[in-house]
Amino acid sequence: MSTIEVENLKYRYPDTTKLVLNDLNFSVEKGECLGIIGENTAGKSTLCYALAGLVPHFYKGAYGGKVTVNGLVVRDHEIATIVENIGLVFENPFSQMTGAKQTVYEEVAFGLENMGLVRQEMHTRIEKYLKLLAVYSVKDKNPFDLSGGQMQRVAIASVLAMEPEVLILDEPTSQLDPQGSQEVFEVIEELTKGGMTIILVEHKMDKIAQYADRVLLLHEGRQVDLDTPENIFSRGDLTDFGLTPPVVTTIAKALGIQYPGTKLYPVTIEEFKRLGEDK
Amino acid sequence: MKTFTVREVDFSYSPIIPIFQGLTIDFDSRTTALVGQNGAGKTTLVKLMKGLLKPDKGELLVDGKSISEQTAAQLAKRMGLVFQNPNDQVFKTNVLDEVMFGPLNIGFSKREAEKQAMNALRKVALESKVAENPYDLSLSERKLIALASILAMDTEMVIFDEPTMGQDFAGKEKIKAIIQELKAEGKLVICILHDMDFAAEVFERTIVLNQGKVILDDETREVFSEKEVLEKAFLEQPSVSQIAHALGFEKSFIHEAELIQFLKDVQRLNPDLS
Amino acid sequence: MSKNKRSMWSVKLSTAAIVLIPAAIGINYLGKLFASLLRLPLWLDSIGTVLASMLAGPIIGAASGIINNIIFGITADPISTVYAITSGAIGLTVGIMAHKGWISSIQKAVVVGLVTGVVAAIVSTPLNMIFWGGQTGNIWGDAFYTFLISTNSPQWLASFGDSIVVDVPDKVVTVLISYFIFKGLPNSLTNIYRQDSEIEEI
Amino acid sequence: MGSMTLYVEKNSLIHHLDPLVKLLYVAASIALTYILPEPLFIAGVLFITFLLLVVGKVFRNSLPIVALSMVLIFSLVIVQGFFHPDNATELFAIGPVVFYEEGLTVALGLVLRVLVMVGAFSVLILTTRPDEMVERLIKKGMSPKIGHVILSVLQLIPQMRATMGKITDAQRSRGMETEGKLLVRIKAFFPLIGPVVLNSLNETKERSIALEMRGFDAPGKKTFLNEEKIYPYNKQFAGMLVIIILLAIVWRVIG
Repeated sequence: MSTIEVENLKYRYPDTTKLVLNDLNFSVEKGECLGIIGENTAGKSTLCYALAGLVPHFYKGAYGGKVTVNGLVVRDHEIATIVENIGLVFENPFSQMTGAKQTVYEEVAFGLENMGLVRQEMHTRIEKYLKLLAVYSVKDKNPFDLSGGQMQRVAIASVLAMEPEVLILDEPTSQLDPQGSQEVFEVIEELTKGGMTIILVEHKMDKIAQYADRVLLLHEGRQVDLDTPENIFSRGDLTDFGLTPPVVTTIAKALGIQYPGTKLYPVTIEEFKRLGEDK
Repeated sequence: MKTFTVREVDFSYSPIIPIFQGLTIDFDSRTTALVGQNGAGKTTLVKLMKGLLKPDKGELLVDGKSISEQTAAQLAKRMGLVFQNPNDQVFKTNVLDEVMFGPLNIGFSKREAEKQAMNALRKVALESKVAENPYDLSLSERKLIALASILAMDTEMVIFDEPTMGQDFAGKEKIKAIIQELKAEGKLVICILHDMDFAAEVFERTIVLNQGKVILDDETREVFSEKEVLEKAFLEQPSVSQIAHALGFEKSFIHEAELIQFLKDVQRLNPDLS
Repeated sequence: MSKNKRSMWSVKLSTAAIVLIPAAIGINYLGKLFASLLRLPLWLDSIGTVLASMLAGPIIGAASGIINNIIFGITADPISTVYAITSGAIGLTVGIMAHKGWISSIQKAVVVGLVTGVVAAIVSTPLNMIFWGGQTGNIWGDAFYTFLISTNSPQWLASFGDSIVVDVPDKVVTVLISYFIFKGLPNSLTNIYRQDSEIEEI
Repeated sequence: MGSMTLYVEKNSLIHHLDPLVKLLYVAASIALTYILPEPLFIAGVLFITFLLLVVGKVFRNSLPIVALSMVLIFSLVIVQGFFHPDNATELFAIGPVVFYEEGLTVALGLVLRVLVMVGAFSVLILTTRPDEMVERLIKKGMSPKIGHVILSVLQLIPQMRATMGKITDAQRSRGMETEGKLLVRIKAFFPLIGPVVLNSLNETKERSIALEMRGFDAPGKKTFLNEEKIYPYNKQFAGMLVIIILLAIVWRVIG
């Protein structure tokens, strides 16, 4: 069984008439990084909510189909149960701080206290994840005194400390400056290498190309395509969905640099170089 | 020709830490990108220019005339400033009223204000959302609403603070078109940016601020070829330049098309080498 | 609110409703701050409480009011703790009236404001009698108190008058401001505080 | 950006006391001023309260808090002195209005009581970290959610104060005046308060999501990161306060 299974998922927000998610079907394997791309109205965030159980438990509305995370049917369990299997980090680091804790260390503890972990286990996990996210040095600071990038890494640490199977990152760098984004992407790279199952929603296509094993292309709530980054970014109709491929792919298209025997273009600089040299 | 001069300006929030000491910049009709790391003083500079802060020393001049006697509200007629966070200004219950707020404040009649507002909304392609509640829109749309609410005031100068943050491809294209249109109308356009690709693609001139000092100020192309100086200010080159470097070329590029042309030329000249 | 079928006294508090309380208290604080910054002749320090009541009902409204005063008691002004009960009553009153459909028009909102002002005065009067012999420490109110006492009114009546002149105008304006804000809130926001909605199957 | 608190970090006996004991002291000292309402006795309670402030090394910090109630205090003295119904013995007169001894006595009692209240609260709030107090209360059975609300307000307000400046800047940039006639200032109220209100309400949505994702609504029993502090002579202090109250009541009944 796959870690995430989505079958015929449909959803509409309360008091609205349009389906935001319209018949989605896909699965995510353990250790895989799935990229989700699409315009601002494509339904990317709503899909993240549906995976984490916020839809339909926090946002009610109309719901159809089935989402299974780590064997749990999301519809049938409370959010508090689901979050032990799947964690969500979103764009605004500021509103992800609980606002009730005085230090970064205590901030990370918040979720663990709610889970009812024993004290020793809490300390072990907090230390581990603060170090993993490279925010151990600021552990005694007030979370709101951190830079955006640091705050976002604390948000990720807080969610990871609950040790979920899957981590959803919904545009984790869109509110950050270049340095903060860089810091967060370094962490994402670590996590993908470490075999974490990750769902990454991102506007920066070069990052999707770099980290995603497969890419889900959404448009107006519908699943347009689900394939490897090379296949997705080699599509000729991306602009119809309000998207552009990574800059390297655009250049490769212009120069006719392709994988031999296919219609596929490279999506990373390394591949571009390799194919260019072969040619 | 519109000009804005910052002359010998000193400014500090607290006496111990000066932000600017003798800062001098001449903004002219070229569209200008203002880049620099967080804390370099970009936002402080535009607040000074907008009269929201007063310099400790030095002068700010529009077309050679000092603005020191005018309040921010009075300056609003001449200079628009689009803040980074739309949530700090949106308060009306529908998009149209929100965009009309500025024009009405600076003395437009109701009819003119509405016309201006509709025009501005068309530019950000949100004219279909006039009746919606701004808070029913996404953050990136709300950002465009805030942008339109300044455009509608039809000022001689427009300053943008991080307009592209959180925008998708379509949003960035709209902002690009707006900047070019403002330029064509003869307006002074200044833009704070973190997005080097956008700066390289859209702006004629780029100024790099670092710790309150101008360390680079030139045509955009020249500025982005200064790899070492940029690195010192913790800035990156645009991604086309980075790709060129990764491919082993030293030359700097600011447009995709340039790099493609360059690579095509290389292919043609050395068919076996590339 | 008319769509709201759940009992307004439902005790299970959703996370959204709980998070609303600090926001309400912050709004109270900023209302007061802006009012003094702009030198307006009113307190306007219960806009948040009133909004919370309109959005999430009397329980959350009352909780916002009570916690508001306790927090200001322990961080700024101990005397405000005494009026926690008054703030709670304001939250309850607005919450109940809103639930009964009294915020469907401006005219009705004015009535809500008047009732809230009177309730606030009724609740404050015994507190003022117990703690400071009937006065409030508000210059206009105390001047009126003095006037009533000097015309030989009983102390409780003078004290009630003291509160009324302060509370009624303030609460009418507060409820009106909150009413305009509430009416302008997007649906996507107001419905997260409602707990009645069921998941519809499609 | 700090937290909104008047807590003063010092090393004193009072700082090490159980917050609940201090809370009990607030209740007890106020109750005493009602059980035994003679001004001399209230002055005694006030003296002890001031003593605690001195021992806690926070006496100076309590003065601004006391100053906040000055308007009320002046108003009490003036109104009661001139107009209390029992007034009979003239002390002095300013033109036609006479200031009486009875009113002054009543006012003195009230003023002392206000001072005891403010002073006792000052002991609590100047020497107790809010999160320590909240955690103690939660362990004594207060809902953790209420605790969360209290602590988050303390952080939220300084943030909102910071946003206030940004909003004022943004609206002034759009040509809005904040100075001038009353009407101009009234008109400025909505554009200023509007964004904060809408924002903070809108933020409740994101923050609820963040809290849900951290198991805020988990049904199981919650644990605590911080170990329970051991407070010296906790029971003794609490017992002493209860005994004092009981003695006062007995005194009142037989006396």
